[in-house]
Amino acid sequence: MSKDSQMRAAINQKLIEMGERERLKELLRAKLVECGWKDQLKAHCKDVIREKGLEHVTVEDLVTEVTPKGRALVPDSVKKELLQRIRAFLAQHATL
Amino acid sequence: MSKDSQMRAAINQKLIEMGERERLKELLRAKLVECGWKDQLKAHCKDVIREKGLEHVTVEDLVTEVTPKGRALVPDSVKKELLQRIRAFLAQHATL
Amino acid sequence: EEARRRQEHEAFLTQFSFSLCSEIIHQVLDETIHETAASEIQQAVNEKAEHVAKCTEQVCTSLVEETLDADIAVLVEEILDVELQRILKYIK
Repeated sequence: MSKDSQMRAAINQKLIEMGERERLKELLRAKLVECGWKDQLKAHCKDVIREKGLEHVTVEDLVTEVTPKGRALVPDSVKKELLQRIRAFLAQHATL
Repeated sequence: MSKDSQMRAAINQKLIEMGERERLKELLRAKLVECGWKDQLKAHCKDVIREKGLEHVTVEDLVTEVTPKGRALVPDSVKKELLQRIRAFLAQHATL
Repeated sequence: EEARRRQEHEAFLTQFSFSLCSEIIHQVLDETIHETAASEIQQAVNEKAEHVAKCTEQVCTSLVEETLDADIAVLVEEILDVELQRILKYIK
């Protein structure tokens, strides 16, 4: 196991142990709704279905198609806030 | 004050006044870098930090740990050169 | 007498040279070892902080991706389901 993966495992372990990982996911979900990400992605899905035709689209296809845009649409401020929160958590709870 | 200690004090005074003491220290520092002693010392420090773990080592611990090896690693040629230079200075300035 | 004094002076200089040499070596080594130890510890602290920062970012990125992957899959299923229902209703 590399030094990096050991460190990542230690960080994840701490986040999971204290239930912070789930709280962070919830926070992210709330932020995504708040910033309109969910609505934008829904609209994008509908566009793809319209373009390709419903009969030619499977769940897997559509997931593959919209995932890059879904990732790109997450505002930097949301990622930044999440990172800050992880840093603050580690500073308070972990000796890495 | 004995004659010897008077002479010692006079020479020390002269060494400082003429800046020779600082030059001798500079010469030694340069030689320690040149002969690879400093790199060896750095490597030894890194080994000790790695072995003990960063969170368990203070500067004082590290100094105590590496000093014996640090002293032993100084090449005789460097000590000899310093001694020669001191002798030359004294021959020139510590006249009877 | 002169020869004896000269000899004594030589002996003094020899002894003085040795003691001065060892005094300077000790002083320089002590200073250098202390500086090196402090700077190596500081460097190790900085490297560790960088490492933690880098891995924290990676954990954050993977947490975002994991959440998005799960949410996108659910969203897609929901949308396809709604579209399908809409078409079925239309056909009927």
